[in-house]
Amino acid sequence: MIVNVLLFASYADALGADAVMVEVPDGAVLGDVVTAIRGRPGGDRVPSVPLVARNHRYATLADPVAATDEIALIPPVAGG
Amino acid sequence: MIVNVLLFASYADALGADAVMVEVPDGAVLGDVVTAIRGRPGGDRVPSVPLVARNHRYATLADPVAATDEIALIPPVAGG
Amino acid sequence: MPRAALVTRPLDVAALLREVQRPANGAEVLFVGTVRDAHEGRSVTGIDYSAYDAMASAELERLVEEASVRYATPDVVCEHRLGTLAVGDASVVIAVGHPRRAAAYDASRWVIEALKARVPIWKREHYADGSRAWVHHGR
Amino acid sequence: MPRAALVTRPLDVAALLREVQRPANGAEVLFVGTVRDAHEGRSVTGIDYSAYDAMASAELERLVEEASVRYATPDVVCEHRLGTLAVGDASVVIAVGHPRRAAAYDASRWVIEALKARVPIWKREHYADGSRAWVHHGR
Repeated sequence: MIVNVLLFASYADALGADAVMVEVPDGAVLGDVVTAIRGRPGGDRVPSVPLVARNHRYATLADPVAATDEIALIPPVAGG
Repeated sequence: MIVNVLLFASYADALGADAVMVEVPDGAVLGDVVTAIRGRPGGDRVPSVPLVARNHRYATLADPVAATDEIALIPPVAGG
Repeated sequence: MPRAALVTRPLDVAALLREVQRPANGAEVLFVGTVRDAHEGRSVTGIDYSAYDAMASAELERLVEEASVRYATPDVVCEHRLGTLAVGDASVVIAVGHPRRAAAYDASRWVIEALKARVPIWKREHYADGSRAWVHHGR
Repeated sequence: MPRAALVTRPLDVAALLREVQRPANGAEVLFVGTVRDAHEGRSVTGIDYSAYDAMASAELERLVEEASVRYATPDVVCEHRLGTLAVGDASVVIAVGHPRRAAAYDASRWVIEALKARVPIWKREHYADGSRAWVHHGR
Protein backbone atom coordinates (compact mmCIF):
# COMPACT_ATOMS: atom_id res chain seq x y z
CA MET A 1 0.00 0.00 0.00
CA ILE A 2 0.97 3.62 -0.47
CA VAL A 3 1.22 5.74 2.68
CA ASN A 4 1.52 9.52 2.70
CA VAL A 5 3.92 10.74 5.40
CA LEU A 6 4.00 14.35 6.61
CA LEU A 7 7.38 15.92 7.37
CA PHE A 8 8.15 19.06 9.38
CA ALA A 9 10.95 21.41 10.29
CA SER A 10 14.40 19.81 10.06
CA TYR A 11 12.99 16.56 8.59
CA ALA A 12 11.25 18.48 5.81
CA ASP A 13 14.52 20.27 5.11
CA ALA A 14 16.42 16.98 5.09
CA LEU A 15 14.08 15.26 2.61
CA GLY A 16 13.36 18.47 0.66
CA ALA A 17 9.59 17.97 0.98
CA ASP A 18 6.68 18.55 3.38
CA ALA A 19 5.28 15.11 2.59
CA VAL A 20 6.44 11.95 0.85
CA MET A 21 4.64 8.86 -0.41
CA VAL A 22 6.20 5.54 0.55
CA GLU A 23 5.21 2.00 -0.39
CA VAL A 24 5.02 -0.56 2.42
CA PRO A 25 3.55 -4.08 2.50
CA ASP A 26 -0.01 -4.61 3.70
CA GLY A 27 0.11 -5.27 7.44
CA ALA A 28 3.12 -2.98 7.84
CA VAL A 29 3.86 -1.15 11.09
CA LEU A 30 5.04 2.44 11.58
CA GLY A 31 8.62 1.19 11.91
CA ASP A 32 8.42 0.00 8.29
CA VAL A 33 7.36 3.48 7.22
CA VAL A 34 10.33 4.99 9.04
CA THR A 35 12.70 2.51 7.39
CA ALA A 36 11.31 3.45 3.98
CA ILE A 37 11.71 7.17 4.71
CA ARG A 38 15.27 6.67 5.91
CA GLY A 39 16.12 5.00 2.59
CA ARG A 40 15.24 8.17 0.68
CA PRO A 41 17.87 10.80 -0.26
CA GLY A 42 18.42 12.87 2.89
CA GLY A 43 16.58 10.28 4.98
CA ASP A 44 19.75 9.46 6.89
CA ARG A 45 19.13 12.67 8.86
CA VAL A 46 16.01 11.09 10.36
CA PRO A 47 16.94 9.08 13.48
CA SER A 48 16.21 5.34 13.51
CA VAL A 49 13.66 5.81 16.30
CA PRO A 50 11.98 9.16 15.64
CA LEU A 51 8.79 10.38 17.25
CA VAL A 52 5.89 9.33 15.03
CA ALA A 53 2.26 10.43 15.03
CA ARG A 54 -0.75 8.62 13.58
CA ASN A 55 -4.00 10.53 13.18
CA HIS A 56 -2.78 13.41 15.37
CA ARG A 57 -1.61 11.28 18.29
CA TYR A 58 1.81 9.99 19.21
CA ALA A 59 2.24 6.33 18.30
CA THR A 60 4.95 3.70 18.59
CA LEU A 61 6.92 2.11 15.80
CA ALA A 62 5.21 -1.21 16.56
CA ASP A 63 1.74 0.24 15.81
CA PRO A 64 0.07 -0.89 12.57
CA VAL A 65 -0.49 1.48 9.67
CA ALA A 66 -3.36 1.75 7.18
CA ALA A 67 -3.37 3.60 3.88
CA THR A 68 -6.03 5.97 5.25
CA ASP A 69 -3.96 6.98 8.29
CA GLU A 70 -2.41 10.43 8.57
CA ILE A 71 1.18 9.60 9.43
CA ALA A 72 3.77 12.21 10.46
CA LEU A 73 7.38 12.15 11.59
CA ILE A 74 7.86 14.57 14.47
CA PRO A 75 11.28 16.22 14.90
CA PRO A 76 12.25 17.19 18.47
CA VAL A 77 9.61 19.73 19.46
CA ALA A 78 10.48 23.27 20.55
CA GLY A 79 7.30 25.14 21.41
CA GLY A 80 6.95 27.73 24.11
CA MET B 1 9.19 59.31 78.70
CA ILE B 2 6.03 59.43 76.61
CA VAL B 3 5.92 57.11 73.59
CA ASN B 4 3.33 57.31 70.83
CA VAL B 5 2.24 53.85 69.65
CA LEU B 6 0.41 53.27 66.37
CA LEU B 7 -2.39 50.69 66.30
CA PHE B 8 -3.98 49.02 63.29
CA ALA B 9 -6.85 46.78 62.29
CA SER B 10 -8.08 44.56 65.14
CA TYR B 11 -5.77 46.24 67.70
CA ALA B 12 -7.12 49.68 66.79
CA ASP B 13 -10.65 48.30 67.19
CA ALA B 14 -9.74 46.75 70.56
CA LEU B 15 -8.27 49.94 72.00
CA GLY B 16 -10.73 52.22 70.17
CA ALA B 17 -7.90 54.35 68.76
CA ASP B 18 -5.40 54.46 65.91
CA ALA B 19 -2.64 55.58 68.29
CA VAL B 20 -2.13 55.80 72.02
CA MET B 21 0.41 57.60 74.20
CA VAL B 22 1.98 55.51 76.95
CA GLU B 23 4.44 56.46 79.66
CA VAL B 24 7.44 54.18 80.18
CA PRO B 25 10.66 54.69 82.18
CA ASP B 26 13.76 56.03 80.45
CA GLY B 27 15.76 53.01 79.23
CA ALA B 28 12.59 51.02 78.58
CA VAL B 29 12.42 48.30 75.94
CA LEU B 30 9.58 47.56 73.51
CA GLY B 31 8.28 44.87 75.87
CA ASP B 32 7.56 47.61 78.42
CA VAL B 33 5.54 49.48 75.82
CA VAL B 34 3.51 46.35 75.10
CA THR B 35 2.87 45.82 78.82
CA ALA B 36 1.62 49.40 79.13
CA ILE B 37 -0.68 48.99 76.13
CA ARG B 38 -2.07 45.74 77.51
CA GLY B 39 -3.01 47.54 80.73
CA ARG B 40 -5.32 49.89 78.84
CA PRO B 41 -9.05 49.18 78.44
CA GLY B 42 -9.34 46.68 75.59
CA GLY B 43 -5.61 45.97 75.75
CA ASP B 44 -6.22 42.41 76.85
CA ARG B 45 -7.02 41.66 73.20
CA VAL B 46 -3.38 42.37 72.30
CA PRO B 47 -1.30 39.18 72.76
CA SER B 48 1.56 39.22 75.25
CA VAL B 49 4.10 38.81 72.45
CA PRO B 50 2.71 40.76 69.50
CA LEU B 51 4.65 41.72 66.40
CA VAL B 52 6.17 45.12 66.97
CA ALA B 53 7.76 47.59 64.55
CA ARG B 54 10.16 50.41 65.32
CA ASN B 55 10.78 53.02 62.63
CA HIS B 56 9.15 50.89 59.93
CA ARG B 57 11.07 47.68 60.66
CA TYR B 58 10.15 44.66 62.70
CA ALA B 59 11.83 44.68 66.10
CA THR B 60 11.93 42.43 69.14
CA LEU B 61 10.47 43.12 72.57
CA ALA B 62 14.01 43.31 73.96
CA ASP B 63 14.93 46.23 71.72
CA PRO B 64 15.27 49.65 73.40
CA VAL B 65 12.83 52.45 72.73
CA ALA B 66 13.35 56.20 72.48
CA ALA B 67 10.70 58.92 72.64
CA THR B 68 11.48 59.85 69.02
CA ASP B 69 10.88 56.32 67.68
CA GLU B 70 7.83 55.49 65.60
CA ILE B 71 6.47 52.43 67.39
CA ALA B 72 3.65 50.27 66.04
CA LEU B 73 1.91 47.10 67.14
CA ILE B 74 1.33 44.86 64.14
CA PRO B 75 -1.69 42.51 64.19
CA PRO B 76 -1.34 39.29 62.17
CA VAL B 77 -0.86 40.51 58.59
CA ALA B 78 -3.18 39.50 55.77
CA GLY B 79 -2.00 41.09 52.54
CA GLY B 80 -2.27 39.55 49.12
CA MET C 1 14.76 47.89 38.47
CA PRO C 2 12.68 46.29 41.22
CA ARG C 3 9.70 48.45 42.13
CA ALA C 4 6.88 48.17 44.64
CA ALA C 5 3.92 50.38 45.40
CA LEU C 6 0.72 50.58 47.39
CA VAL C 7 -2.02 52.08 45.24
CA THR C 8 -5.68 52.96 45.59
CA ARG C 9 -6.62 52.61 41.91
CA PRO C 10 -7.38 49.43 39.92
CA LEU C 11 -4.25 47.44 39.06
CA ASP C 12 -3.16 47.44 35.41
CA VAL C 13 -1.85 43.95 34.67
CA ALA C 14 -0.83 44.71 31.08
CA ALA C 15 1.24 47.72 32.17
CA LEU C 16 2.95 45.71 34.91
CA LEU C 17 3.78 42.97 32.40
CA ARG C 18 5.34 45.51 30.03
CA GLU C 19 7.45 46.81 32.90
CA VAL C 20 9.25 43.46 33.32
CA GLN C 21 9.69 42.65 29.62
CA ARG C 22 13.21 43.09 28.31
CA PRO C 23 14.98 41.55 25.30
CA ALA C 24 17.11 39.38 27.60
CA ASN C 25 14.04 37.81 29.20
CA GLY C 26 12.43 34.66 27.86
CA ALA C 27 9.75 34.31 30.52
CA GLU C 28 7.42 36.53 32.47
CA VAL C 29 5.27 35.22 35.31
CA LEU C 30 2.40 37.29 36.65
CA PHE C 31 0.60 36.53 39.86
CA VAL C 32 -2.77 38.20 40.34
CA GLY C 33 -4.56 37.91 43.66
CA THR C 34 -8.29 38.56 43.42
CA VAL C 35 -11.13 38.90 45.90
CA ARG C 36 -12.99 35.61 46.21
CA ASP C 37 -16.73 35.30 46.77
CA ALA C 38 -16.32 32.91 49.69
CA HIS C 39 -14.02 32.32 52.67
CA GLU C 40 -14.27 29.42 55.10
CA GLY C 41 -17.80 28.73 53.95
CA ARG C 42 -19.07 32.29 54.31
CA SER C 43 -20.33 34.31 51.36
CA VAL C 44 -18.06 37.33 50.84
CA THR C 45 -19.23 40.52 49.10
CA GLY C 46 -16.08 42.63 49.38
CA ILE C 47 -12.88 43.33 51.30
CA ASP C 48 -11.43 46.49 52.88
CA TYR C 49 -7.65 46.46 52.57
CA SER C 50 -5.76 48.76 54.91
CA ALA C 51 -2.07 49.10 55.72
CA TYR C 52 0.50 50.70 57.93
CA ASP C 53 1.31 52.72 54.85
CA ALA C 54 4.86 53.91 55.53
CA MET C 55 6.06 50.53 56.79
CA ALA C 56 4.15 48.47 54.22
CA SER C 57 5.69 50.52 51.40
CA ALA C 58 9.15 50.13 52.89
CA GLU C 59 8.71 46.41 53.54
CA LEU C 60 7.35 45.77 50.05
CA GLU C 61 10.30 47.63 48.57
CA ARG C 62 12.77 45.64 50.67
CA LEU C 63 11.02 42.49 49.57
CA VAL C 64 11.25 43.10 45.80
CA GLU C 65 14.88 44.17 46.24
CA GLU C 66 15.57 40.93 48.06
CA ALA C 67 13.81 38.89 45.37
CA SER C 68 15.82 40.69 42.71
CA VAL C 69 19.10 39.73 44.38
CA ARG C 70 17.99 36.23 45.33
CA TYR C 71 16.77 35.36 41.80
CA ALA C 72 19.26 37.50 39.86
CA THR C 73 16.89 39.66 37.85
CA PRO C 74 16.13 43.39 37.99
CA ASP C 75 12.62 42.72 36.72
CA VAL C 76 10.51 42.29 39.84
CA VAL C 77 7.51 44.58 40.28
CA CYS C 78 4.72 44.41 42.83
CA GLU C 79 1.68 46.59 43.34
CA HIS C 80 -0.84 46.07 46.13
CA ARG C 81 -4.17 47.84 46.09
CA LEU C 82 -5.74 49.30 49.24
CA GLY C 83 -9.29 50.43 49.92
CA THR C 84 -12.62 48.68 49.45
CA LEU C 85 -12.51 46.01 46.76
CA ALA C 86 -15.38 44.05 45.23
CA VAL C 87 -15.42 40.34 44.42
CA GLY C 88 -13.22 39.75 41.36
CA ASP C 89 -11.10 42.87 41.88
CA ALA C 90 -7.33 42.34 41.86
CA SER C 91 -5.75 43.13 45.22
CA VAL C 92 -2.14 42.38 44.28
CA VAL C 93 -0.10 41.87 41.12
CA ILE C 94 3.44 40.53 41.06
CA ALA C 95 5.28 40.63 37.74
CA VAL C 96 8.64 38.94 37.25
CA GLY C 97 10.73 38.79 34.09
CA HIS C 98 13.70 36.45 33.80
CA PRO C 99 15.80 34.80 31.11
CA ARG C 100 14.71 31.40 32.53
CA ARG C 101 11.17 30.28 33.31
CA ALA C 102 12.02 28.20 36.38
CA ALA C 103 13.54 31.23 38.13
CA ALA C 104 10.64 33.44 37.05
CA TYR C 105 8.14 31.08 38.70
CA ASP C 106 10.27 30.70 41.82
CA ALA C 107 10.77 34.44 42.26
CA SER C 108 7.05 35.13 41.79
CA ARG C 109 6.14 32.52 44.37
CA TRP C 110 8.75 33.80 46.79
CA VAL C 111 7.39 37.36 46.58
CA ILE C 112 3.76 36.44 47.27
CA GLU C 113 4.68 34.17 50.17
CA ALA C 114 6.97 36.80 51.71
CA LEU C 115 4.35 39.50 51.17
CA LYS C 116 1.72 37.46 52.97
CA ALA C 117 4.12 36.75 55.82
CA ARG C 118 5.72 40.16 56.31
CA VAL C 119 3.95 43.16 54.82
CA PRO C 120 1.70 45.02 57.30
CA ILE C 121 -1.53 44.94 55.32
CA TRP C 122 -4.85 43.84 56.78
CA LYS C 123 -8.14 42.83 55.31
CA ARG C 124 -11.63 43.05 56.67
CA GLU C 125 -14.15 40.92 54.84
CA HIS C 126 -17.73 41.99 54.23
CA TYR C 127 -20.19 39.11 54.38
CA ALA C 128 -23.52 38.64 52.68
CA ASP C 129 -25.27 38.88 56.08
CA GLY C 130 -23.93 42.42 56.57
CA SER C 131 -21.27 41.54 59.14
CA ARG C 132 -17.56 42.29 58.80
CA ALA C 133 -14.45 40.65 60.24
CA TRP C 134 -10.68 41.02 60.18
CA VAL C 135 -9.12 38.02 58.45
CA HIS C 136 -5.86 36.38 59.44
CA HIS C 137 -3.89 34.08 57.19
CA GLY C 138 -3.33 30.60 58.52
CA ARG C 139 -6.18 30.88 60.95
CA MET D 1 -13.79 25.75 30.42
CA PRO D 2 -10.25 24.86 29.40
CA ARG D 3 -9.34 26.31 26.00
CA ALA D 4 -6.30 26.18 23.77
CA ALA D 5 -5.54 27.74 20.41
CA LEU D 6 -2.79 28.30 17.89
CA VAL D 7 -2.98 31.85 16.59
CA THR D 8 -1.11 34.05 14.15
CA ARG D 9 -1.94 37.41 15.76
CA PRO D 10 -0.29 39.06 18.77
CA LEU D 11 -1.33 37.49 22.09
CA ASP D 12 -3.63 39.57 24.32
CA VAL D 13 -2.53 38.91 27.89
CA ALA D 14 -5.24 41.06 29.50
CA ALA D 15 -7.99 39.22 27.59
CA LEU D 16 -6.55 35.83 28.57
CA LEU D 17 -6.42 36.91 32.21
CA ARG D 18 -10.07 37.98 32.11
CA GLU D 19 -10.96 34.58 30.67
CA VAL D 20 -9.76 32.76 33.82
CA GLN D 21 -11.15 35.20 36.39
CA ARG D 22 -14.22 33.98 38.23
CA PRO D 23 -15.67 34.96 41.62
CA ALA D 24 -14.60 31.61 43.11
CA ASN D 25 -10.94 32.21 42.19
CA GLY D 26 -8.50 33.92 44.51
CA ALA D 27 -5.41 33.60 42.31
CA GLU D 28 -4.52 33.85 38.67
CA VAL D 29 -1.08 32.94 37.35
CA LEU D 30 -0.03 33.99 33.88
CA PHE D 31 3.00 32.62 32.13
CA VAL D 32 4.25 34.59 29.13
CA GLY D 33 7.03 33.19 26.97
CA THR D 34 8.85 35.83 24.95
CA VAL D 35 11.50 35.80 22.24
CA ARG D 36 14.92 36.40 23.77
CA ASP D 37 17.69 38.34 22.09
CA ALA D 38 20.27 35.61 22.68
CA HIS D 39 20.51 31.82 22.73
CA GLU D 40 23.58 29.83 23.65
CA GLY D 41 25.75 32.87 23.18
CA ARG D 42 24.41 33.80 19.73
CA SER D 43 22.62 37.07 19.04
CA VAL D 44 19.03 36.32 17.99
CA THR D 45 16.96 38.73 15.89
CA GLY D 46 13.74 36.71 15.55
CA ILE D 47 12.13 33.30 15.50
CA ASP D 48 9.88 31.48 13.00
CA TYR D 49 7.39 29.31 14.86
CA SER D 50 5.76 26.55 12.81
CA ALA D 51 3.58 23.61 13.80
CA TYR D 52 1.91 20.45 12.65
CA ASP D 53 -1.26 22.49 12.95
CA ALA D 54 -3.94 19.82 13.29
CA MET D 55 -1.99 17.73 15.77
CA ALA D 56 -0.58 20.69 17.72
CA SER D 57 -4.10 22.07 18.21
CA ALA D 58 -5.38 18.69 19.33
CA GLU D 59 -2.41 18.06 21.63
CA LEU D 60 -2.69 21.53 23.18
CA GLU D 61 -6.39 20.96 23.80
CA ARG D 62 -5.72 17.56 25.39
CA LEU D 63 -3.09 19.19 27.54
CA VAL D 64 -5.28 21.97 28.99
CA GLU D 65 -8.06 19.42 29.56
CA GLU D 66 -5.61 17.24 31.45
CA ALA D 67 -4.36 20.20 33.51
CA SER D 68 -7.95 21.13 34.30
CA VAL D 69 -8.67 17.65 35.68
CA ARG D 70 -5.31 17.26 37.39
CA TYR D 71 -5.53 20.62 39.21
CA ALA D 72 -9.31 20.73 39.62
CA THR D 73 -10.10 24.01 37.89
CA PRO D 74 -11.96 24.78 34.68
CA ASP D 75 -9.89 27.95 34.23
CA VAL D 76 -6.91 26.88 32.13
CA VAL D 77 -6.31 28.71 28.85
CA CYS D 78 -3.33 28.55 26.53
CA GLU D 79 -2.61 30.34 23.29
CA HIS D 80 0.54 29.78 21.24
CA ARG D 81 1.45 32.15 18.44
CA LEU D 82 2.89 30.92 15.14
CA GLY D 83 4.70 32.80 12.38
CA THR D 84 7.71 35.09 12.46
CA LEU D 85 8.17 36.79 15.83
CA ALA D 86 10.55 39.58 16.78
CA VAL D 87 12.60 39.84 19.96
CA GLY D 88 10.25 40.68 22.84
CA ASP D 89 7.14 39.25 21.16
CA ALA D 90 5.12 36.80 23.25
CA SER D 91 5.09 33.30 21.73
CA VAL D 92 2.92 31.64 24.34
CA VAL D 93 0.58 32.68 27.14
CA ILE D 94 -0.81 30.31 29.76
CA ALA D 95 -3.49 31.65 32.08
CA VAL D 96 -4.73 29.69 35.09
CA GLY D 97 -7.33 30.73 37.62
CA HIS D 98 -7.84 28.81 40.85
CA PRO D 99 -9.28 29.31 44.32
CA ARG D 100 -5.79 28.57 45.75
CA ARG D 101 -2.51 30.13 44.68
CA ALA D 102 -0.34 27.04 45.14
CA ALA D 103 -2.46 25.06 42.69
CA ALA D 104 -2.55 27.98 40.24
CA TYR D 105 1.26 28.08 40.14
CA ASP D 106 1.56 24.30 39.88
CA ALA D 107 -0.96 24.05 37.05
CA SER D 108 0.72 26.86 35.11
CA ARG D 109 4.09 25.21 35.45
CA TRP D 110 2.70 21.82 34.46
CA VAL D 111 1.18 23.23 31.26
CA ILE D 112 4.34 24.95 30.04
CA GLU D 113 6.51 21.91 30.77
CA ALA D 114 4.05 19.55 29.05
CA LEU D 115 3.72 21.93 26.11
CA LYS D 116 7.48 22.03 25.63
CA ALA D 117 7.68 18.24 25.85
CA ARG D 118 4.70 17.21 23.74
CA VAL D 119 3.22 19.79 21.39
CA PRO D 120 4.53 19.56 17.80
CA ILE D 121 5.73 23.12 17.37
CA TRP D 122 9.18 24.02 16.05
CA LYS D 123 11.24 27.15 16.08
CA ARG D 124 13.88 28.38 13.70
CA GLU D 125 16.03 31.16 15.08
CA HIS D 126 17.32 34.03 12.99
CA TYR D 127 20.77 35.18 14.01
CA ALA D 128 22.40 38.57 13.71
CA ASP D 129 24.85 37.13 11.13
CA GLY D 130 21.95 36.27 8.81
CA SER D 131 21.99 32.51 9.41
CA ARG D 132 19.04 30.46 10.66
CA ALA D 133 18.80 27.21 12.56
CA TRP D 134 16.16 24.88 13.99
CA VAL D 135 16.33 24.87 17.76
CA HIS D 136 15.76 21.86 19.97
CA HIS D 137 15.04 22.04 23.67
CA GLY D 138 17.49 20.27 25.90
CA ARG D 139 20.16 20.30 23.26
